[in-house]
Amino acid sequence: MNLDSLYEEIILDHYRHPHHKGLRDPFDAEVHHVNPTCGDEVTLRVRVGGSNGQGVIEDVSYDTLGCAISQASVSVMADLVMGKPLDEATKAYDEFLSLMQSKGQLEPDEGVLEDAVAFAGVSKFPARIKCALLGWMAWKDATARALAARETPRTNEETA
Amino acid sequence: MNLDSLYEEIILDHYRHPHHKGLRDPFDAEVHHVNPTCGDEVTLRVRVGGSNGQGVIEDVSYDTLGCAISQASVSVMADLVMGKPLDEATKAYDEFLSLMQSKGQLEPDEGVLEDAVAFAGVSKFPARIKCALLGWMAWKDATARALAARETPRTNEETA
Amino acid sequence: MTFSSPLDVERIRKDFPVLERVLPDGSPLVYLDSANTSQKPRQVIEAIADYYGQHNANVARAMHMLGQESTELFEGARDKIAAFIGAPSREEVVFTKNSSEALNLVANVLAWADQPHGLRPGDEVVITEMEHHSNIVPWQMVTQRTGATLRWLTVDDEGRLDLSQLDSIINERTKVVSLVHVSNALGTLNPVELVAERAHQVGALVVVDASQSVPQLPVDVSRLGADFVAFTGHKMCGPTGIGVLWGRYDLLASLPPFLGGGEMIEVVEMTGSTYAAPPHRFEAGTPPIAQAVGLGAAVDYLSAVGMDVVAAHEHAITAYALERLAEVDGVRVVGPSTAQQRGGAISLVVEGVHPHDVSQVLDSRGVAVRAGHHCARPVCQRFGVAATTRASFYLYTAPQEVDALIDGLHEVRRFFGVAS
Amino acid sequence: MTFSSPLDVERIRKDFPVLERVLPDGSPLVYLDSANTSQKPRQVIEAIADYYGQHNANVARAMHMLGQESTELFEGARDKIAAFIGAPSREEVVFTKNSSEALNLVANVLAWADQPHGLRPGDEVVITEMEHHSNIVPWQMVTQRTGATLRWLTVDDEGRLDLSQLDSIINERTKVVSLVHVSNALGTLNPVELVAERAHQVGALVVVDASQSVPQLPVDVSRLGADFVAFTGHKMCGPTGIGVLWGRYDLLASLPPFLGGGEMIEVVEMTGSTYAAPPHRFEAGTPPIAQAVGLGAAVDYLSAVGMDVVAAHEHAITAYALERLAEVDGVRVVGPSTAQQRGGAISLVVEGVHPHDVSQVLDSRGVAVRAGHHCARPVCQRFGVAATTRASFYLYTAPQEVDALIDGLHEVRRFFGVAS
Ligand SMILES: Cc1ncc(COP(=O)(O)O)c(C=O)c1O
Ligand SMILES: Cc1ncc(COP(=O)(O)O)c(C=O)c1O
Repeated sequence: MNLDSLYEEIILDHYRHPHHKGLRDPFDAEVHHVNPTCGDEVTLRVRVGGSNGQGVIEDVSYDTLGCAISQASVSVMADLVMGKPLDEATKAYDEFLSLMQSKGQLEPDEGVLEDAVAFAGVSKFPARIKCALLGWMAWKDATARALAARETPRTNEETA
Repeated sequence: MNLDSLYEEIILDHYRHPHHKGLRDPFDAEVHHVNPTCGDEVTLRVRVGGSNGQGVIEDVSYDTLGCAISQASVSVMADLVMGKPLDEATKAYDEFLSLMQSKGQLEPDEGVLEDAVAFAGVSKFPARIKCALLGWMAWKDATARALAARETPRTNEETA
Repeated sequence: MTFSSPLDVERIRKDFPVLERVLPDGSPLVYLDSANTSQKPRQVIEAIADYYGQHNANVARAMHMLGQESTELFEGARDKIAAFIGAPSREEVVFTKNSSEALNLVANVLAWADQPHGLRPGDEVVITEMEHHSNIVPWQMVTQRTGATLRWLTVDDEGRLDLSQLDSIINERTKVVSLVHVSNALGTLNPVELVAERAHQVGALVVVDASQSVPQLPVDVSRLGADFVAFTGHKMCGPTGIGVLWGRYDLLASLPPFLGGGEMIEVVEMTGSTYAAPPHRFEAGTPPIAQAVGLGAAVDYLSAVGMDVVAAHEHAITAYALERLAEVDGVRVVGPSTAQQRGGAISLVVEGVHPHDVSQVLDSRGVAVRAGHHCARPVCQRFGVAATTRASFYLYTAPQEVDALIDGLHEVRRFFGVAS
Repeated sequence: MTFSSPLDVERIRKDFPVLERVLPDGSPLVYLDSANTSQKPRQVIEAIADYYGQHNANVARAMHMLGQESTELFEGARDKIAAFIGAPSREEVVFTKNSSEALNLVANVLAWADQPHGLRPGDEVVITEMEHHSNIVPWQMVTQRTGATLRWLTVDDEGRLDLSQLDSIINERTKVVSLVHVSNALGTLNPVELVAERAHQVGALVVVDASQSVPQLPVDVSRLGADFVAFTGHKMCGPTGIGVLWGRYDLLASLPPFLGGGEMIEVVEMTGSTYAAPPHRFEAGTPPIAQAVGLGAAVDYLSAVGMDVVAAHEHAITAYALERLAEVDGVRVVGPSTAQQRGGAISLVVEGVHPHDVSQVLDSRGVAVRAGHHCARPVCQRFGVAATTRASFYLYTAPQEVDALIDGLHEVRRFFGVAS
């Protein structure tokens, strides 16, 4: 298989110079996800702000152990969702998920996905899809937990 | 496969008119053997007489549930071993066992096996060997138990 | 006697190489032992050879070209099987080595499970008297180990479940009801939906042994009322070495694993491990990859014929055989005597001749049937016989083969001198 | 660099159809993932196709022509495998679905066994830090269930067992010692005889995971000092869906069954059952018949080549690969760095590049290796890596394929900009 269709320049850039890496305070939820087949791991924190009607992803920070695809993917994802209203971020997540499941058949929406369109080629490498999704899945999970925590009164030190 | 090489006339005769059938007293040991693949069963009793130096098979009686081969085989076996010294009976057992394992390659010793030579053909039908052996195995087991019981003083009602 | 089937049997038979076998004397093979194991069409044999010869690699773990191909073939087979049985999700299809393992898997994980499903002293497990040993012994073993009690529904003289006891045998102590869909020994098709309804009323789980029904009938797991369904590849034109356990996803996800090892884990540390989600949680070690591919080809084959057509053929040939058997004096069918609510296995007794001897005479004429208790000794005992002779059919069975059976039975009676 | 092997690799390669595969760009497939699963020779593929196409029937239960043929083929395969591993008796060879099931079988029956072998609270089970998950997780599960304690021997920096702890870790509380013969992750060949001697001193049973060694080395179970030996068909030129558990007969005969069902019973009544003698006691349900036939053909194939020749070739190619790897800057071997006391799996780390990315670049050049923790996460952790890239060899591996790996590793470093 053609390597360049997988390792796009943008991906290699994010891999070599990841954005927003390193765990930061404050945060509302932290998750740890593992890819059992290969042992790749991500720890990811999310801070959700905004009014009750519309949440905003205020911060995403993370630590990873993984391949170029998984590292670049989480970096691109953080760029994309940070500062976005929750519904837009979720839309990007959905779009990315569809892209990954498309077996190379979907023309990605650059307006929604920005740099993440570079991952279109990954969908042709079934074994690597999980790598690209690892960070996104962690973000989805962490955000769901953060929102759930907002429903219940904040009492732990995370909010200090 | 040729039916007649399996169902020799002698076998069919013993099957239709089994010898020594029906459980009898007195006996020294009784065993119950089952062929798990097909459900065939035999209950067999042995009475061993003779002096300590040389046992004699005084009686063999049995009840069976089974196919023509297994029924004829136990009938022929009872004919053969009854009244025989233990070592001759055991020799017949060994000879019969070899015959069954011979895949049709052994010329049976009629002097030792008498009517049981008719089972030579069975050895070419692997699925039926167990049928032919069921009664013999039960006899071997029962005799071993009877001999073991002779070593220990007889106290049970069997000897009454 | 007339025979009419929607299936072009002669065309189907050309797909099965073994049906070209002849006896040493030149007479054709008449294979009437399909309930024991089915024959395999060329399409399945070739799919397996093609897998080994062109795509073989381990799955899931390998990210190279062959590894991707084999993973796609293997997981693609799971999709096919999920579709074949109407599974709401592919994740509900667990590959095992055969039906027996599938049933043992359920029995063991229920023994180990937390509440509400775990088996505890005082709990009851209900089976039936017509179960295959593979749906008896595992439950004997786990009830013994857990202190639960094993109970069973009995069988009437026609070989049907005695449902008058349904509400007493299945009661509030019942945790599991496990029953066969189509009996391999009697042919009976059981009213699973009805039994399942009662079981669910009292909160029991329902396990269906569909080893004989999935090969013969269109089976839709989402309508059967079962929580678990077990079946086996080799009886449905597929390879040996593979079985399937279908289970409701939420249930599978709530249960502990069965075997431990590669592929069923999430994170392994020396001090403890966490487990993958279903179905992988229940698939320890290298799975039956080539066998899944072969089973996928088998369901493609059966689907192309149409399972409704297979069932109609099976029904027609069974009805024909039952009618023709009624002609033979001294032959008694053990099990339902008509083709209604019935699968295509017919157990019979030739008065005065032991089943071994019956099958030996038939075999000498090329007619292959099974003699014995068919791994269902209790139901044989129920009918007062140690063994029976069983003829069983499949989509490749031609009516002339039933005729050969009938001729053979006449010869059996002549040979053993029981003909009048 | 010189390479010399007693084996005519080019002739061997002609037997393996998949080795003729080429990439879309026309470059040849370089399959270096044999520790994951081996490729299959034509002889094995054809034996399976011939079984299904000409002899297929269920075994043991059927007394017709096909049933006799298939039973002879199946039990004949058991004879071949018993001879291949030097088993004192064919009854000691139990067919399972893979190595993982074989290991789970032992772990579970020991948990259920009466004394002296049954696992009880306070008992200890000893494994090693370099085990495959399939020899870790089953023991975690049964020690948890029985209240026994799991302990392990650790691994030194060269990837060898630390034997200084042998006498303290294996002590009078130890009931079972289970260890790998040849590690799939490190390649280490363990001194099984020595560990077994200590285990037997304290009365513990010895289980050997020979999944990697039986394919590579002449293994004689009667000399290994083991009580049980597990291995798997698909890694030794055989089919998927079959594994083998060898066990000492007296021991097998004293242990309770694992799975319940058809073929493993003596007499089944609704109220309780008795069980068949080994090996059948441990083989519930329809066994992997075609797979046993295929595995029989595989051991015929390996025996014809000669296992000493296979081992010598494996040694030569491993030595050659280790020497050539030493040429590549920034590549570190995890595990023994020489070919002494070593099997043919080499785990390596390319500094600065994740194993996934290494294997992806290699795959783009047709070189198939495995990246990950190789189902041996604890030993990866021991070496401070989440994963490695592993190249592994077999009798069909040619030295030019090692050269292709080396060229590929240079390209990996160039592509990810870590070459100096
Ligand atoms: C050392 C070792 N043990 C056990 C196994 C498990 O074998 P299987 O996956 O065939 O059960 C493997 C292979 O994956 C192995 O390499
Ligand atoms: C009704 C029924 N249940 C279970 C089984 C067991 O299937 P397997 O032997 O493939 O495990 C069979 C077939 O032997 C069967 O007919």
